[in-house]
Amino acid sequence: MDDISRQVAGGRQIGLFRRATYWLEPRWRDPGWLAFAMNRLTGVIVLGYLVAHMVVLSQLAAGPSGWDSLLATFGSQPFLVGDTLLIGAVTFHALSGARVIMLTFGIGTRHSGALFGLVLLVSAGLTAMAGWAILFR
Amino acid sequence: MTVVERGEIASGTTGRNHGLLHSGGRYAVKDPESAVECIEERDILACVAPEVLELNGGLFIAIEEPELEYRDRFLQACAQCRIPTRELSPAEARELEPALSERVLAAIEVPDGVFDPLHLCLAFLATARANGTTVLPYSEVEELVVRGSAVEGAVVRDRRTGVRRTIEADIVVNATGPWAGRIAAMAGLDVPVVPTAGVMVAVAGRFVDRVINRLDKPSDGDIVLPQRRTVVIGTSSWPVADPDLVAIPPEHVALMFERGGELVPGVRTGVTRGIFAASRPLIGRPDDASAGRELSRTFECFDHAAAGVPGFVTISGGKTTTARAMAEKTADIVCQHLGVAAECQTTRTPLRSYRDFYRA
Amino acid sequence: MSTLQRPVRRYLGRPDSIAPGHVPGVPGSSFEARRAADRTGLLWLIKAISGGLLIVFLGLHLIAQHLLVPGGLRDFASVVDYLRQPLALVTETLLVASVLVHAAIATRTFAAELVRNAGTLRVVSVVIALAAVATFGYTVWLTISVLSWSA
Amino acid sequence: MPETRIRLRIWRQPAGARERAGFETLEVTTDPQRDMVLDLIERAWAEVDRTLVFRHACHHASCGTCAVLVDGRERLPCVTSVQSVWDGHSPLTLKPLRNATVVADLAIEPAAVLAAMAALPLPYVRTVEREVRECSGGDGDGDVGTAERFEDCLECLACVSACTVAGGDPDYLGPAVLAAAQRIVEEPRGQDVGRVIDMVDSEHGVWQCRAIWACSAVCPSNVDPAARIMDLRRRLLTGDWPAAATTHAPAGSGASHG
Repeated sequence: MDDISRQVAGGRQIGLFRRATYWLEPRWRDPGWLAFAMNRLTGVIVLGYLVAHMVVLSQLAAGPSGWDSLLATFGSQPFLVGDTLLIGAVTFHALSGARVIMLTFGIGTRHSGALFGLVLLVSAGLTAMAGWAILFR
Repeated sequence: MTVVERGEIASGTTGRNHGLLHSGGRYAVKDPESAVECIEERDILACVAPEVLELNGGLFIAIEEPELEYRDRFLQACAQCRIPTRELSPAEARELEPALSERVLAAIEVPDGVFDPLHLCLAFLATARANGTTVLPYSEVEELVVRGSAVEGAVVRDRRTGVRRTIEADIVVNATGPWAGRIAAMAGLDVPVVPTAGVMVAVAGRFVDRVINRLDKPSDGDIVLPQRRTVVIGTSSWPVADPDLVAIPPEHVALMFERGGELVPGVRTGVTRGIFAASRPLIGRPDDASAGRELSRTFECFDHAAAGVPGFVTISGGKTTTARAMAEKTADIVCQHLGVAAECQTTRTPLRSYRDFYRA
Repeated sequence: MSTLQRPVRRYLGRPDSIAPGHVPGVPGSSFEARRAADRTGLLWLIKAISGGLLIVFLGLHLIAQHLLVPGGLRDFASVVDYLRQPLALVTETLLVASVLVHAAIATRTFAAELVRNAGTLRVVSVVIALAAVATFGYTVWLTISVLSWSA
Repeated sequence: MPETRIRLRIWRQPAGARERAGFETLEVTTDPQRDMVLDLIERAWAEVDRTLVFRHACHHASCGTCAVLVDGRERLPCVTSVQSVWDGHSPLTLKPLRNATVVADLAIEPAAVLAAMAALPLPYVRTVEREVRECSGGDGDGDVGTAERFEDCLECLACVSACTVAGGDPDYLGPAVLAAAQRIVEEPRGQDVGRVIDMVDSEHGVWQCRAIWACSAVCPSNVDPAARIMDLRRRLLTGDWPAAATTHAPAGSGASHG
C-alpha cells in the first residue's frame, strides 16, 4: 500500500466481515453490481464443483471396477439436473468474464448494463439447450 | 490567525455566484471607481491564480438600435479605466461565438474571465493555511467578546460538536458579507450594508466560451457566461431582510430566460439545471435600497475604533473579483493597529493550488 | 508493435517509465520501490488469457467427454481410449492448467481483499500457487496411472 | 404547482458519532416543480432546525460540495428537482455519501480522497472539445481547441460513494482519482505522465476495478470514470501512453507545482 493509498484511507477502517461481504451489499439499480456478485458466486460454485470433480476422478486410480460402478449414480436424475445448473454457472461466469474483458478494451463501454443483460440472456439460452441435451435426449 | 466560517467553505454569498471575473467593463460608464478596481484585480488574479480561472475573455454585444449610442460612451469609459477593448464586426463576433443571436449589431471584446467560486476561495485559504492560518469550517460566531468598549474575541460554536469556545483575538475582522450588519450588531454597531439578492439560472449546454454581456447600462439579465457544460444567466436585484433564506420571485426567473435569450437564443429552449440566488452586501442605507441597482459595487472598510469600539473592523461590499484588494485594505488597517510594518505582497505571490487546502 | 514492448518491459522487464523521483508533499512516496512489487496488471492479463483459453478447452471437453458420449459419461475403458489420443491428452492437460491458473489468481484476489498485511498476503499467494502446482502434479500422476493401468 | 408539505427523513449524526446517529423527520413547504432538493435542505435548516449540518456552496453543480444520498441514490441535490425524485406523499430520505467519514449529519470529510487528487495533481483547466460546444446556429465552430474550460470532475465524491469496491477496501484509489489520472494521460498539460501511470498501475489502482459502472451511472458531471479506468487498463496493456509530457500546457492552465 503506497502513501497515496494510505492518504485515501484517511483513517477509514473496514473490518474483516465487511471486507468479506462488501460485494453482497445490493445495488439493484446498477446491473454491473449484479454482474460482479453473480460472477463471484458462480466462480465459487464452479470452484467447489472442480474440487468435487477432482475427488471423483481420483476414483479412476481404483481401476475399472471401482470407477464403472460409480457411473450409475452419477448418471442418475439428480446429478443430471445438477450438471445442467453447473453448466449454467459456467456459461454465465465465462460470458461475464468476457464482458469485463470487452469493457477493458473499450468495447461496449456505453452499454455496460445492456451487455450484462446480454450475458444473462445468452447464458440462459445455452443452459436451456444443454439441459435439453442432458435431460431429454 | 483564525478564519471562522459558519458552514462549508464558500457556503455564503461568495460561493453562490455566477463566477464572473470582472474586467470592469460592466461598471466603466456608471461606476468607474469599481471598474478600475476590477481590471486591476483581474490582471493580478490572472497571474497569481491562473489554475482556477477560464481566461477566454468576454464580449459586450448590442442587440437593439438604442444600444449603439452606448457603444461610444462605453469605449471611452473603458479607455479611461484602462480596460483593454477590441471592436469586432457582428460577423467576427458570431464566428467566435456561433450561439450568439443573429441580431448582433456591435461587439466589443474585453478581458472578462470566469472563475469557480469554491475553488478560488480554496486557493486563497490553501495559501493562508500554508502561512500558518487556522481555518475552522462549520463554526458559527454566536457572540463577540466585548470588554469595556473593545472587542477582544468571539464566542464560536462548532456546529459539528455543539461545543462553544471563546477565541481571544487582538482584532476581529467582520468579513461576513450581507450578514455584516448582524455581526456588527453584536458589538452594538450599525454598518450600512444592504443585503440585495440577485437570481441566477443555470441552463444545460455550453453555448458560449466567452462571457456575453449586453452593451448597455447595467440591467437585469444582462449577462450569460459559461460554467463547464452549462451557461449561467444573471442577474437581478431585490432587497432582502434576512440573507439566511432568500425566496426567489418567479418573475425574476422568467426575466432571466427572456433577457438571456435575447443574447443567446439557445438558452430559452435549454434544460434548466439550477435556479439559485444569493444576497450581495451592497454598501448603502436601506431607504435607498429600493434603487438597489444604483448602489455602488465598491467595497468599504469600517475601522470601528473610530466609532469608539477598538479591536473590530468590518469589511463589506465589493465583488468576488476584488476580494484580494478588500483583504489588502483590511490588512493595512489591522497592521496599523498591531504595529506591523509589512508591505503587501499578495499582488505578486502566486496562490497555492486549491488542492493543497486538503493536504495534511 | 513498438508500443507493445512497453507493457512487456513494464511487467516482465525493467519498466521504462520509472518515476524519476519523489512526489513532493507526499511523504516517502518514491515509486521505484513499489513499482517492482506490483505486477497486478500482469496477473489480470494472465487471468483474462487463461479465461479465454478455458472457454475453448472447456468447450472441447464438454463436447468430447459428454456430448459425443452416449449417456454422457465415459466408463473406464472409454476414458483410456480417449486419453490415448495425443490431441485429447494435450487439450485435457491444457484445460487443467488454465483452470488452475485462473482459479489461483482469482483466489488470490479474494485473499487480497481479506488480508490487510502485505507480508501475509505474499505468503498466502505462495501457498495458493503451491496448491495449484500440486494439483497439477496429481492430475499428471493420475493420468499416467490410468493409462498404465491397462498396459 | 401549488405549495405542499414534504417530510424529509434526514440522517442526523452529531459530530460523526455513530452511536448517537439516526433518522429525524423535518417537514418543510415546497413547490415540487420549482424547488431543488437542496432548497428543501436549506429551508429545513433555516426554518426547522439550525443545528442541521450540510455541505453546499454554488447551488448549480459547479463546486461538488453538496452530494448526498437521496432515497439511497447518489445525487447533487442542487440540480435534482424535487418532482424528479418525489412521489408526492412519502418522505424523502437523505443520507450522507457512503465510503467517506461523516463530519456530522449530511456532511462528509472529502480530505482523504482530495489529498490523493492533490498528489496527482490534475490541472483544473482544460481545452474545450468540439462535442461539448452547443453551437446552435451560426457558421463557424467558435475557437474549439484554443478556448479553455474547467475539468468536468466536480470532486463531489458521488462516484466513490457508489463504488462497491471502495466499500470493501479503503486503500482503493477509487473512481475519482483514477478518472483524474486518465485525464492527465489523455491531456498531460505538462504533468509527468510516467509518474501517474506508475501510481495507477497498482493493486489498489485500476486493476481493482470490477467493471460495475455504478460510478459512471451516478456521476452528475459527464466524467464517466468507469470508461476512463478501463481506458487506463487498455493503455497499460498496449503501451499506449505518451512517453513524456508532449502536449504543451494551454495558456493560464495550472503550472506544475507542489
